[in-house]
Amino acid sequence: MHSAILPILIPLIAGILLLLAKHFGLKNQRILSVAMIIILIVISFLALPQVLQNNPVVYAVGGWQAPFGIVLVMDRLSILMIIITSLLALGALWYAIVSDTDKRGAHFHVLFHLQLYGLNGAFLTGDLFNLFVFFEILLLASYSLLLHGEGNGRTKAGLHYVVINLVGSTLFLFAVGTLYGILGTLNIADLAYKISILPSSDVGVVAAAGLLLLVVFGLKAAMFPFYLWLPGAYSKTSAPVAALFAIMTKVGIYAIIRVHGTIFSDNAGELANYYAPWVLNAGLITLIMATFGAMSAKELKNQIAYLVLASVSTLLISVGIHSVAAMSGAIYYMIHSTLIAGGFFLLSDIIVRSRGQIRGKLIKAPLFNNSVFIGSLFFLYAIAIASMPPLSGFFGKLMILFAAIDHPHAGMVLTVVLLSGLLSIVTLAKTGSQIFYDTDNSAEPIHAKITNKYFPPVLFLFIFAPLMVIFANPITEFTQNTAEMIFNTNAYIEAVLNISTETRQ
Amino acid sequence: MKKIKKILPHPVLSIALVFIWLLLNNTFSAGHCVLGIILAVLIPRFTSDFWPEEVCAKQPLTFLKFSGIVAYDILMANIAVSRLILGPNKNLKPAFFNLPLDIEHPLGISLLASTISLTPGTVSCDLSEDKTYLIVHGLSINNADQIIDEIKTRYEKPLMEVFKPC
Amino acid sequence: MLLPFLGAAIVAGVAQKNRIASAWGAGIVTALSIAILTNLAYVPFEGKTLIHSWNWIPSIGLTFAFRLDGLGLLFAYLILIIGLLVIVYARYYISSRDSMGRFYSYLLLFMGSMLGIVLSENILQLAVFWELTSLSSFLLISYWQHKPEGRDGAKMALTITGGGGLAMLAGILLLGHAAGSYTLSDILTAGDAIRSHALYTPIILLILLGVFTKSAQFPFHFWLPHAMAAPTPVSAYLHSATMVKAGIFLLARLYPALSGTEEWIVLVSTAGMITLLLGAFTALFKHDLKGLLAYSTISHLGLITLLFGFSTPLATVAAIFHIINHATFKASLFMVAGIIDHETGTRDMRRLGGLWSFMPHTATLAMIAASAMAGVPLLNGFLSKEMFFERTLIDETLLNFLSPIFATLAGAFAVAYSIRFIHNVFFNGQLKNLPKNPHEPPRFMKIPVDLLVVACFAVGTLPVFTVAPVLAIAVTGSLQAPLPEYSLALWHGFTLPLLMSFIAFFGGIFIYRQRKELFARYEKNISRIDARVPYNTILNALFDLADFITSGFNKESLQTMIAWTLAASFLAVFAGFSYGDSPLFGNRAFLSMDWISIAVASIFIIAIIATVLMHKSRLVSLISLGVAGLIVSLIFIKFSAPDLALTQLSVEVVTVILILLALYYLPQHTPKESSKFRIIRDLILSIGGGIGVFVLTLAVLSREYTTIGTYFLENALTGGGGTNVVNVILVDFRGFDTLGEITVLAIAGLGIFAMLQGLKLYAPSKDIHGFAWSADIYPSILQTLARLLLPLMLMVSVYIFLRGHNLPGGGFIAGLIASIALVVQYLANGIAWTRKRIPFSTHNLIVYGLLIAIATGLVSMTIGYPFLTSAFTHLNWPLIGEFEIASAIAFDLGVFLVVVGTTVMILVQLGKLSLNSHKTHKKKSKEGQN
Amino acid sequence: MEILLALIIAVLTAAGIFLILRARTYPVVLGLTLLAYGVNIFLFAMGRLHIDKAAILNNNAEYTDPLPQALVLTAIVIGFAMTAFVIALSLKAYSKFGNDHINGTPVKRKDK
Amino acid sequence: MLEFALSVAIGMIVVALFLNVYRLIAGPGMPDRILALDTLYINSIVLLILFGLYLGSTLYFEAALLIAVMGFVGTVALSKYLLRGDIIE
Amino acid sequence: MFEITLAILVLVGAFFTLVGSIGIVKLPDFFTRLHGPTKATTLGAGAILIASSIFFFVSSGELSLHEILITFFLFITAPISAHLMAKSALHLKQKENGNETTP
Ligand code: NA
Ligand code: NA
Repeated sequence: MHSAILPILIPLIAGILLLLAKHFGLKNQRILSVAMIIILIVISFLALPQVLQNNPVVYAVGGWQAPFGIVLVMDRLSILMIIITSLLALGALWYAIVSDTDKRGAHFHVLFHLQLYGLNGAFLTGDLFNLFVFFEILLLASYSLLLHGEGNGRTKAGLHYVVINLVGSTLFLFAVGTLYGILGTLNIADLAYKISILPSSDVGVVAAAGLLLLVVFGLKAAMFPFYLWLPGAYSKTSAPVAALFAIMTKVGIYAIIRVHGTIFSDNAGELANYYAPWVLNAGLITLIMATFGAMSAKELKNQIAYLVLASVSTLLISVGIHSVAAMSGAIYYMIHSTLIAGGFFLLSDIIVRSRGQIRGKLIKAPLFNNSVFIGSLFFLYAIAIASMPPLSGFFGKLMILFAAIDHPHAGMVLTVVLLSGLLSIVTLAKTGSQIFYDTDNSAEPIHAKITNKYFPPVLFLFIFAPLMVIFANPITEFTQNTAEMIFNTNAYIEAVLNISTETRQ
Repeated sequence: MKKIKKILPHPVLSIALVFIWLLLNNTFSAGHCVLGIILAVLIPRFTSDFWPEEVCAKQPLTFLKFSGIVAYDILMANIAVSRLILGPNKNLKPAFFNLPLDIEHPLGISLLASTISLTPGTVSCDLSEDKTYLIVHGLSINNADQIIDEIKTRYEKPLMEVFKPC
Repeated sequence: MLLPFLGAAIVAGVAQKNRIASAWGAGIVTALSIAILTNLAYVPFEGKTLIHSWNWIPSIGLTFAFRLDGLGLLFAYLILIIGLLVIVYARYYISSRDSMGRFYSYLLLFMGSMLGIVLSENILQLAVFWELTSLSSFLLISYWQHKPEGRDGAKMALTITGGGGLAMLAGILLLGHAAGSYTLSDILTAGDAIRSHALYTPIILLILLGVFTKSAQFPFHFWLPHAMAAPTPVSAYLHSATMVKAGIFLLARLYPALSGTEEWIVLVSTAGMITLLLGAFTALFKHDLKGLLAYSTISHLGLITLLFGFSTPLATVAAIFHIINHATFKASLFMVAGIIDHETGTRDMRRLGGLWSFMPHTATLAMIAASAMAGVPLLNGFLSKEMFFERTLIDETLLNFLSPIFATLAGAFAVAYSIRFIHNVFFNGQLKNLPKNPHEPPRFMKIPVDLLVVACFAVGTLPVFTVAPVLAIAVTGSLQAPLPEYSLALWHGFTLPLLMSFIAFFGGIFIYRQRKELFARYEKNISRIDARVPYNTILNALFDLADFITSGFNKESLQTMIAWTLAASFLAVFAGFSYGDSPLFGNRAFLSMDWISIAVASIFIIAIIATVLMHKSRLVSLISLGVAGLIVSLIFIKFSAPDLALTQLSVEVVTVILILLALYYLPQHTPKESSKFRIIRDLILSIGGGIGVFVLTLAVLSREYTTIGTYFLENALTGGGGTNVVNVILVDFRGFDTLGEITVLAIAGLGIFAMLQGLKLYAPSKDIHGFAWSADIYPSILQTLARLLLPLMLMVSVYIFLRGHNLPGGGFIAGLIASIALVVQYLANGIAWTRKRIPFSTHNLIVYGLLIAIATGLVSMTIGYPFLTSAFTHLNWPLIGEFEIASAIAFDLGVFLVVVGTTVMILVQLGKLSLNSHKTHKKKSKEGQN
Repeated sequence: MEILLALIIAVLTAAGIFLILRARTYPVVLGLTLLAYGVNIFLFAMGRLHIDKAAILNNNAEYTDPLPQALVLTAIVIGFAMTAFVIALSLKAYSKFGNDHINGTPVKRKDK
Repeated sequence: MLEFALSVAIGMIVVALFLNVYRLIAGPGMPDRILALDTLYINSIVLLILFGLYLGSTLYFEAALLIAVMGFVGTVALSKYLLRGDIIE
Repeated sequence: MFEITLAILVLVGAFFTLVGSIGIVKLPDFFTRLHGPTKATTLGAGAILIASSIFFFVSSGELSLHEILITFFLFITAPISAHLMAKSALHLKQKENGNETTP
């Protein structure tokens, strides 16, 4: 009965318990922290059958029915996002523990769980203002996590990230306010309904608010020209945080799918899908810029950050193509790119630690321990993130490209996506050979203390890439159905607005 | 006695708080009286650490009389100051002077300083480090000594009577 | 087919323990695959096609499907058999310094990918394996990681073939789209539909891009010679039978679907012809044995491509026949080159010579294989070359009469470089300062070559008994049509093709004799032309462009980020208004303006402008910000929002205190550093933003709306038990927001705590003017008042808290008032003194506040209601009278505690900084003092 | 009156934007505060302007729309948390960079 | 009658507000500005009370009280800043 | 009668309040400016608050005592803020005069 709120409450309670457990010792905190994530994963998977059977599950917080109270809407998409998030979180947390990152500042575990609270809330809420609140939660937690530990670069990146996001929050409020001022409601389903009967005299204002909202979500999703915060933030923070951040941009994408997809659906009259071309074009430009960014990167983590950006832009493009097939591909690709990006950041941390003073700089460095194994991992991650076969990214991209063929801009999409893929692989080949092949054999080899316990989280996050290929059939069936559901906004609206009132005392 | 001290560290304060509670709620209803009393007991207990030294207000009547004088002086002061403000600036004779203190109780000093600020043409500006004199600024000072005398007899004396060391 | 992949993993595992085991493992896996294949081979021979298919990604028509027909069988055999030979050969070739396990697992990976290509029934799946070959070949080519040329060659191969592969992927996507299916069986029968489809031209262009890059056709041929940096077994494998043949395979595979059009003929045959000539010509001039072989390979690939370009069934026969032959003789020649390299330490023909006396066995093998390559009768090369010549004669394409001439010329060069290979290495001259003393290699290194050479000979002499059946089914597989009539006889009589062979043979000898002069001319004129130069130029230019664009756009400057974001927002609003043709403003009546409001508004605007204009003098702008904050709350009061006003007031003061705390450490003035351009840009952005917001505000306010707000007014009392509707919304209707909001506060507190931990700042001991601070740390009069103020303000706080549900107030405002009461204590008495007297830790306050707030929600869950469902009741106590108890009050208490905890925690955390800092006065900044 | 309020919001926004585009942390903090004022008033105004119609239930016939007020309250609190965070962060940055430039590196002015 | 008096009074307070803002901007010293801000707070209380009288509404009281409290705290903090720089130490 | 009393109280209050603000503009230096707000404005505010108290008592028949509290609060805090401002001004002034001893 409460399955829709549990993914929000569990991390919140986890955060508070961890705050209580401040004096219980690091070991106990770690156990509690991991246990809570595992509970979250289990709970999310347990909710899955319910969602599959009864889609979407609507939960009226406080018993106040939509559109008046805040409702949570758990559908295929949101539960999927939660599952991805919690799996990613497990990998990131695992690495944070084995690498002792959690020791390097106060409240790591608390902030980590509160970040999940914000993320899961953002995925589940059916209310636009509540989405704002959860955005703020996840952002503030991410600000703190971003700054966790030391480093000048980190502070600068953090400052930029914080301020630009505060600007984003301001824009969010302007947009929400405008929508409320015209439509008089905050519930996403209700907004969609109100827009479907919008008098034509109000179209312009609503369109303006919608595009402003797109700027906000675009900022989160690191869409051009708002992505400038991303390379710094992702590359300068600690590895587990960067890994967890792999989901942050997806929140922006999710919000576009959820909010714009619902309220500016086919039913929106003059404004039906009007946002899609903007997303598509911005996505294409972002992809170009991301590819160039990765090519010009002089540092490993920076390069990976740009590659993450490239995967985000691929998602934007597929959202912009705006078809069931493209959406299905996008969802598949989202699972892939999130987990792989997360794992890649962890791996890059191992590489950076292994290379001693040289760290992530893409220059000649002495040989280091275990370089063959690390190199193999790098190769696997590289082909995963560059969306080469036989790993899941390729198939996600394939689905997107397949969907793109019917789009008027198919040529453009195919050209940009494929060229970017090629340049990514060229760049990664260059990087890989710089790090693992072109070693300075005259210098004393580096013996960094990378023990075997560093690798399981990296492998854990990687394993999904082949698994998703092997189980592509059921997974794509799921994504296909999810995509169909996303485009069937009427079902969503009916489910949300017709909730029974029996829960009220 | 000690028990009372523990329950009501500052009885006067508690009474004042009950009164303030009723003022805040704009009512003298029974319910609020009870609530007010509860708060008036709880809050001073909670904050007693912040006010460690005892306050022995000995002569409530003297204090009332003092208050009356001050109220009257405030009114007069305002008329005088208004005239000075609105009049030409050349009528002003601003100056600082030091007011030696005999009173030692901190609350007394504060009250004296406040009184000086609220009454004719003077503002207390600083308390010397050893708390032996106040630096006072006057708006129109012809004879500092005369003003000092007036302050000492009119305000400091009654205050010293009220705030004696316990 | 999956066996090699599995094998790769096993081999990688085994290799950790035993080098030899990995070779055995790879060999056994391959042999096993051959056995399985042979077991299934009856199907194609019966003229049938074996198809196995599983669903994979049905939504895009991707099935996991395999197809075994003649063509596939032929290629599979080539891949596996030559693979097995290479495995045996490599066992002795790979030195003990290199990891054998790695080598074999890469090799098996590659083998599997190749098999995947040739056995795919689904073209998307084919593309998957196609890219896999690019990737695994990258690993193989760069196997010797320490060699820069290996790395570069591998990268180049990957770039070209991978890129081509991606183009081909696009082509395949379009092809399936045009054919309506991604299944080969469907596509191969839909040739007419495809050829007449509007997308045919892009399809063929993209697919040929894949083919040409993979098969090293001009102008993409240049990667192949550089890939020779790979270990020789790799070259033997990749460049004889497999990698490069993948492109050819695709031509054969898609022949029924794509061929026959003018585009096909022009593109394929032109590329083939140029490649044929260029390869043959260049091969002669390469001093590196493997370089020679590489260009020879290019040339032969051109030949095969040209044959496919002819687009006739008989040409296809010739092409597929030559595929087989080339695979055998080229693999053996590469192995020979490897043996020579292995034994002498060099592959430079200028340093080699006279090896006959050292390794006659190897030399014999080389001579036979090279003869096959040159097209000497009785060897397999001769047969297919004859067929080729024959085809060129009846060529009806554009090249027409030129093709036999070019073909003969290429043949002559082939003869010449074959002679050079033999003569230069085994006979002519002496060895020159070689690193090693050459002798015959281990027996098992020669056995693969033996076998291949025997095959050359067998096919060359007895084609009908050896290759004919396989060739027949392969051709059928490719054509998807009945076999054309052809003859594999050795002797067709004195025909024109034979004459061409004759001319080529003697022409070749002639050319070789003229080599000295030719070499000189080549060195002088042509050798400088290196396709790598434009390749590198383009690639470097791309990387430079990337650098230029990235560093141009991403200056890591916050201002730039903000400027872009704001400009985009402005554009968004502007573009939004242009949708539909709705009017900018509605016609809702406005409230009338009164002069007091105008006056207060103008004061407000003055204060704001002052804040901006005087922002360089920081304290001054802070003070004018204070005015702005005050007037904001006056606005709230004026327009019926008392709760907002109270909140705004309290937040304002706390903010000012926070800023003051920070300002102590920061410079007191902002330096002038914006350029004129910056200022103008910023002014445009600000004024633009202002106008945008102005329009947006009025656009909304001039319109009527219906709102869900009325619901709250109607239900606040009955459903939420309070008359202050705003507060009921906060703690009940939208309590979930509030829970989030206090969590934000808590996170801010914790985050700031974590951030400032151990932070050291220079605490200025003097003020702006360079004078010492006042010595009176805690002004006594303030201390006295603060004592009075604390109970008073707490009283006010309780008052505001309790009335919140019904009148303006509530937990948040009450919390702020209580915090400010405590902050006054800190201001008056300092941290140490105050800290001692506060009986709780801020940390716990936050925890318990959150717990209380959540608990009220959880309680409702335990009794079967949704989270945060509220309940309230009216109690009637004697003396006190009736009063209300609502669960929402408990929630509000949680809010109160979190607010107090967080606010005090933040302020104290900032205040405490000076404790760290006073101790460590020394270091810090040039700018710090200012 | 609406025009006056729109003007106020516009001025706040413009001033806020100008300040957040400055190169030092301190004006950026001020700018964010002004922007927050602006957007809070904006959000509040979306419930339209009403005088003497506070949403305190008594026997009045008309009340203002209470929802935007509740939203603004939440926004104010969140804004406060964010401001506090930025202030602390600006101190951290100052300590790390040794100056208060927003990008960590003060640029020398060329034109003077 | 009362209404007229209130209008006049409000007018006077508005003039007072302008005067405060003048001093706040003109300075010259920081104490002048703090004084101006402090006075502005108190004048706002007066304005608010007058407005409440004008509308006959009691809802302005808490705001007035809070302005008084916050104005005081703000002034104390700013003054202490001038004195010590470090306001919480 | 009641109205007239109120009107006078309101006007007197406003007058004093205004005088305080005139003072801070007109008077020559900080210390003289300080006198206006400390006394006149405080008193003016007090007068108006009392007017309000009377008004609501008379118009609604219920006691309105909030205003007394504010007045009380203003009267205790105004001199303290004045003291602190003066103290800081004095502190700054001494420095400007090169740390000479007090007046
Ligand atoms: Na030679
Ligand atoms: Na401090």
